[in-house]
Amino acid sequence: MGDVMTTSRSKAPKLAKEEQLELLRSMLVTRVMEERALNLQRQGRIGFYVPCKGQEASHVGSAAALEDSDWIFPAYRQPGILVWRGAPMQQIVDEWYGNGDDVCKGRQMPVHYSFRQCHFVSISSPIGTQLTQAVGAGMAARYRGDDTVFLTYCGDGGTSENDFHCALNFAGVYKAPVVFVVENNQWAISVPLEMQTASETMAIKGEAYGIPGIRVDGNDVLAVYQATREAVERARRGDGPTLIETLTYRMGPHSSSDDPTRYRESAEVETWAQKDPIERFRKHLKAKRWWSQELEDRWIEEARNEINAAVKAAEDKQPPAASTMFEDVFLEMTPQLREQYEDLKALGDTTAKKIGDFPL
Amino acid sequence: MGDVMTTSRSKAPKLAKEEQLELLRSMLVTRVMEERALNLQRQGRIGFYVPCKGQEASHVGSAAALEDSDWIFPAYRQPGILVWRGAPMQQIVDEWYGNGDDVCKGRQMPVHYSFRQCHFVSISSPIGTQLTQAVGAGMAARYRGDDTVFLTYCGDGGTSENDFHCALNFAGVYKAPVVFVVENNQWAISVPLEMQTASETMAIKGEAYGIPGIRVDGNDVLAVYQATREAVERARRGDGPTLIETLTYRMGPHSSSDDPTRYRESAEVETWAQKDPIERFRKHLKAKRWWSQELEDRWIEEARNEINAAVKAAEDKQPPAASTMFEDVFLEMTPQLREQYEDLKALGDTTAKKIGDFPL
Amino acid sequence: MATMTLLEAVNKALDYEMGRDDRVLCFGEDVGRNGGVFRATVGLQEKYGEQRCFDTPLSECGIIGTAIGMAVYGLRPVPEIQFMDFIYPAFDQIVSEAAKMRYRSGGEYTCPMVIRTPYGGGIRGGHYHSQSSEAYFTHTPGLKVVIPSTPADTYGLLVSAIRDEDPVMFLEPKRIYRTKKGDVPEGEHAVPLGKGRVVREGTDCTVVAWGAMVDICEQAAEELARKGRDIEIVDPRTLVPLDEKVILDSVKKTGRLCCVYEAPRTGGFGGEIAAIVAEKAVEYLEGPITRVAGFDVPFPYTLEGVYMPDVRRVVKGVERTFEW
Amino acid sequence: MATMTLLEAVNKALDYEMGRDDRVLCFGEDVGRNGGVFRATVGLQEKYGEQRCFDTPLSECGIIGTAIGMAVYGLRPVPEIQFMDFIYPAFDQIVSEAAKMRYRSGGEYTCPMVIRTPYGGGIRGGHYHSQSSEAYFTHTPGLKVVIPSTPADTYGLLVSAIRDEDPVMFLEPKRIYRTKKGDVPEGEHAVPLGKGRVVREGTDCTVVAWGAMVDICEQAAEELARKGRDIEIVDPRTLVPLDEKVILDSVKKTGRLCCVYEAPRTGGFGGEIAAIVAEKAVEYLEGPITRVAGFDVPFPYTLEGVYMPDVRRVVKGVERTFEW
Ligand SMILES: Cc1ncc(C[n+]2csc(CCOP(=O)(O)OP(=O)(O)O)c2C)c(N)n1
Ligand SMILES: Cc1ncc(C[n+]2csc(CCOP(=O)(O)OP(=O)(O)O)c2C)c(N)n1
Ligand SMILES: [Mg+2]
Ligand SMILES: [Mg+2]
Repeated sequence: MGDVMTTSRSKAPKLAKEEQLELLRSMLVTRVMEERALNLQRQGRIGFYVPCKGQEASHVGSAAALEDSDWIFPAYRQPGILVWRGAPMQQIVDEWYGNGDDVCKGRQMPVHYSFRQCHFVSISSPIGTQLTQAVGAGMAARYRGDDTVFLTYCGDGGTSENDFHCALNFAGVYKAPVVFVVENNQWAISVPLEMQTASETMAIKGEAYGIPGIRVDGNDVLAVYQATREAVERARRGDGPTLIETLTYRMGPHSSSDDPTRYRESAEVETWAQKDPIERFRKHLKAKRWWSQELEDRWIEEARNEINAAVKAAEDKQPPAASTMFEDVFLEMTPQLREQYEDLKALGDTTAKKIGDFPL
Repeated sequence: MGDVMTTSRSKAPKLAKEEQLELLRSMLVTRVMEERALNLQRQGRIGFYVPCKGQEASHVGSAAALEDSDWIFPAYRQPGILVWRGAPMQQIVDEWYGNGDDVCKGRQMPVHYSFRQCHFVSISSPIGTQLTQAVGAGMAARYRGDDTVFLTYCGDGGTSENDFHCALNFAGVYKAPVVFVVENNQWAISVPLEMQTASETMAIKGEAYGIPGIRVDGNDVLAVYQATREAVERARRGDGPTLIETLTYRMGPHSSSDDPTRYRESAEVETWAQKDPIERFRKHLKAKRWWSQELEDRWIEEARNEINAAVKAAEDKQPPAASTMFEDVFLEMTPQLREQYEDLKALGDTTAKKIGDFPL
Repeated sequence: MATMTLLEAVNKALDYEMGRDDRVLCFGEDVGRNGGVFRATVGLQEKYGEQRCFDTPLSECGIIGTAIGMAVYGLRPVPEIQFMDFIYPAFDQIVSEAAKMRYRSGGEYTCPMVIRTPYGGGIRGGHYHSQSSEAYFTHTPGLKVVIPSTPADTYGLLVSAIRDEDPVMFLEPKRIYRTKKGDVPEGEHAVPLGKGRVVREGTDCTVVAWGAMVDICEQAAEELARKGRDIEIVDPRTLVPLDEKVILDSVKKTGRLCCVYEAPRTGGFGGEIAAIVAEKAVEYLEGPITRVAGFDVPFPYTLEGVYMPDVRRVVKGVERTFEW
Repeated sequence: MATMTLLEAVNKALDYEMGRDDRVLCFGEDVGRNGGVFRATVGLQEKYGEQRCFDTPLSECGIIGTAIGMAVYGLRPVPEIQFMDFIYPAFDQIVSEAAKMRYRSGGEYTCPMVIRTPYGGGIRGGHYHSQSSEAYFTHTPGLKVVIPSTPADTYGLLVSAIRDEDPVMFLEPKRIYRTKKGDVPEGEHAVPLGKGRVVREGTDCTVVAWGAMVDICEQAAEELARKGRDIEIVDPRTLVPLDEKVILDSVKKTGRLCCVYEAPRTGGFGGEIAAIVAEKAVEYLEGPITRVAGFDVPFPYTLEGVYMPDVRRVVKGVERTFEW
């Protein structure tokens, strides 16, 4: 239980060159997206963003172990999964802006994506709720006879929530085809790991539910891939759930509203900077002679252009119409909602006005 | 972790003759109380009762390991603790009847006791909530510099609730002076242990929180005493919480409203009947030549008389006055409550009327 | 037509829907082997197997959280919460997740499920086996709230709730589970959500009540009739979406309104009905809008009979609508 | 007297009470080292140490459950819930335990604690950083519910809440945390719970509002004054126990009532106030009781400005009280 899986220790995964390069590309594009988004946020052009710098390997590597037909119940810090699964950049950016073309119709804060075409389930803010839902979906799939596997995420802080407990307990009892990934990035906003739990590791928590727990170097994309791959196969075989702890670090602030210098030492950040997952994977690909500067430059160039074009388009779009505020509460508007919508229209102009700004 | 503490395996506890006899007496009186109460319930003279037959050693033995100044946050199936701590029989019986002399003023169902003079905290129905409260009380005592220890109980089913998770997690993080006793009686109403969790044991759940977990034969009162004693000393020393799983069995129905023949085999019940904790402890005391039939008969005789007298008195008492319904919501009645009380009085007669009957 | 209790109607409706739609699953604490502590699911595990009717660990959060996942995946879960008083550990999953899934995902993911739970007093259950907390849910956009008062409505409303595309709280008045008997159409019988029912026609005062309070109000109406007061009783049946029209039409006719509910008076749904009428039909009022409700105290044990609205209090509440 | 923001008033009141009573503890997620995500507890850990102001694991159930245990043992915990939207995992501990502890134990055990939490919209927080769920708690006997609208009231009400012998929900209007400035008496300054405040005197229509809505209503009153309508604004300050008298006296004077609140319209506390007036002062009404509230939808992000009651909607709501 104590030891941590790394590529060296884990059976080297049988990933073809193309797939390994695609892993790197997804991590790079995720970082390019993040730089641009934080920039837009500072300029007040979007309201909020949640960076994942340093954690790209942890979620891209684990999601890569799935088949396209498998589902993901994410938290809010796994944007690389959308890149890996090929979500259209325009839809991602429209969500940041919450404009009329946003899949979620501008109803949620930035980064609370929903992408059905990627089997990527709607993100909510309350910590941990997705874990239990993933277990229910897994139970449903088994009932249906589908061999779908469900991958769900939470952070180290998330392990303290009610849902972590009932999700793992139900998963164990019903042998649900679920893989739980705890991205242990050492911090829950300003609360350090040692204030979060007294358990030796996050992986060991699986024992409380009869679920195997595995610790993996979360900055080693191939190790994460390998560990998740084995868990996914076990789940698909009907052998039940696995808990995977990815050891990683949140390099940036908790969100665009957070200032980590208030609560953590820069020395700690610098140590982890040495373990940057992209750096590390690039080294590995160089050694294999699969990587070239030109290739990487082209990827980044393409990504920048794609994002810039998406941003430009997103900013020209209209906000959602007032009518969308009353739709999708239920399949059909109730008489009360229709009446409230009529009252609103009677006031005349109903275009979006900006009120405050988000502090966190 | 796998092995179970029994008297043989555990260092034989240094309990004097008088204390050991008092343990037996408490268990016997608890059972006498139960027989009478179930009888009264069948006759419709009290509304409800929760038997603990078979589990007397588990809770009497653990509570006996405390100092009188230590606190208990109980569940609803540990009446023997009140006997051990010398709660007045009349107050116990008045609670069954919910009459005007009931400490709780007839506000809660039978067996939801509150006995401040015994440091026995008010029982509520929602499973598990007491666990987290015990941790908070423990944190408060440490802040105060008191060396009080807090003993709290739940059942095997209770380990699945939200509060079990946050209680143990907080206890581990803050090293709270709390001893958690999970009375594993194999059933949660009709739900068997294997449907409750996939974990090997209940004790192993402690590892998820960095808390030592111990399994003890819950029908061996001295083993339970010894295990708890060590945990209590550790807590008092400031070395933090312990999780104790007592392996026992619910010999009777879940409550006076339950019919276990619907969901479990009588064979199982008979096997456990062989392990009756009172039988077993009596044998031990016999071997020590401390026990005599006369002594036991006298205890039972005294208990019967005391209970009969208490029942007779309780049945002659008035129900609580209507005014008590509006008191203790807050320290002082709000204007709204005063007005509602006035409206009620304006109707004239406001003595208690019986409406329905409790199904569970 | 068959005569059955309200409890049997729950069981029959579950049986009927499980029979016609294999996406329907029932589960919860003691729901499988034991058939539910109130016996609402008795026989379903034998008939449909452990895959479709089963027991769960003791965790409301787990029961509702997994049900949401099943609904998102495409099933029609019908979880049971053993007593409404024990629904709170699942409150976050209900209000933050089930209620908002369709909205926040722009309709990409939906949550068609029915949360069944016995509610209300009258069984000597004290604090934690008696609560009527419908108002927590009627104030939560994205949830429908249904409360039947007869066996026929129980069957027809539960069938509609299970077929609904959105999450429905189905609250069963346990006090009349076994005492309330009535005819129920066999097989296909659906009562649409959002349509109230005039239980009794009258001209002098409108009484709005649901669940176990409807019977109390009918008895009160009899007594008031003897006193020369002709009472109209309206049972909304679904609190969300509410049939405002049946209530407003009645008040416009009678000019008076008394709302009766078991929950604590302050913040109870009867107050919402009073507010709707005070906004939309105030000019028709010929007296104060009165409320007969539980008191603002935790639900008591011995004094249950004093706490709960009874005929005497309803009569008084109606008479007060005639006093300026 | 010192001029400060509403947020600073929270901090000052905590500091003052911690200084005078060592039973007072503050804790919650990011409350210690970081001083709270809104900075409400900044400086308190440095001043009073990690024993009295500290961080907790990410569990609202744990935060409130342990706070109850502390209160039962004799302390005066003041836990913070980071956003009111995240209070639901603790809902069971609040409604089943804190609210009922005194009652169910016949007064043997009590639960003096203050649950502080920022609530309300206006900060572009979307579904889960904007909710106003006060109505869930006003409907729960055993809880007091306090909502300040000025720095002075914030300080004085928080001081009283901490000294109260029963559990108090202290809801802080985060929208005006930093924008609302005002004079606050230094040191000892307590505003009693249960006393409302007439914010502005007027003769034509009564507007009842709390929290961040009070400012909106004052602006609306200015605009209505220009239209020749003289508005009286009442801020109850504590919703439980409610100062009915200040509201009824005002309505009896003006003959009209408009209730303004951010929460979803259906089941919001403004409906309770309408119901109280419709029962106790209906004969004084010269028009319908109107409500200006959030819509019955989850709190939106982009359309927040359209969702929230604004001056224009309040003006309209008041004008409708003049239309039969
Ligand atoms: C139930 C709930 N409580 C509090 C919050 C506020 N909050 C948002 S993120 C966060 C910290 C999460 O830490 P962790 O689980 O480690 O994930 P990370 O952000 O580090 O990826 C908190 C407290 C929330 N969103 N939901
Ligand atoms: C939150 C909650 N959910 C459900 C119930 C109903 N209930 C009462 S006791 C019980 C079973 C408890 O089993 P266990 O924890 O093993 O304790 P035991 O009764 O066996 O001593 C249930 C489901 C409850 N009281 N509280
Ligand atoms: Mg983290
Ligand atoms: Mg048990």
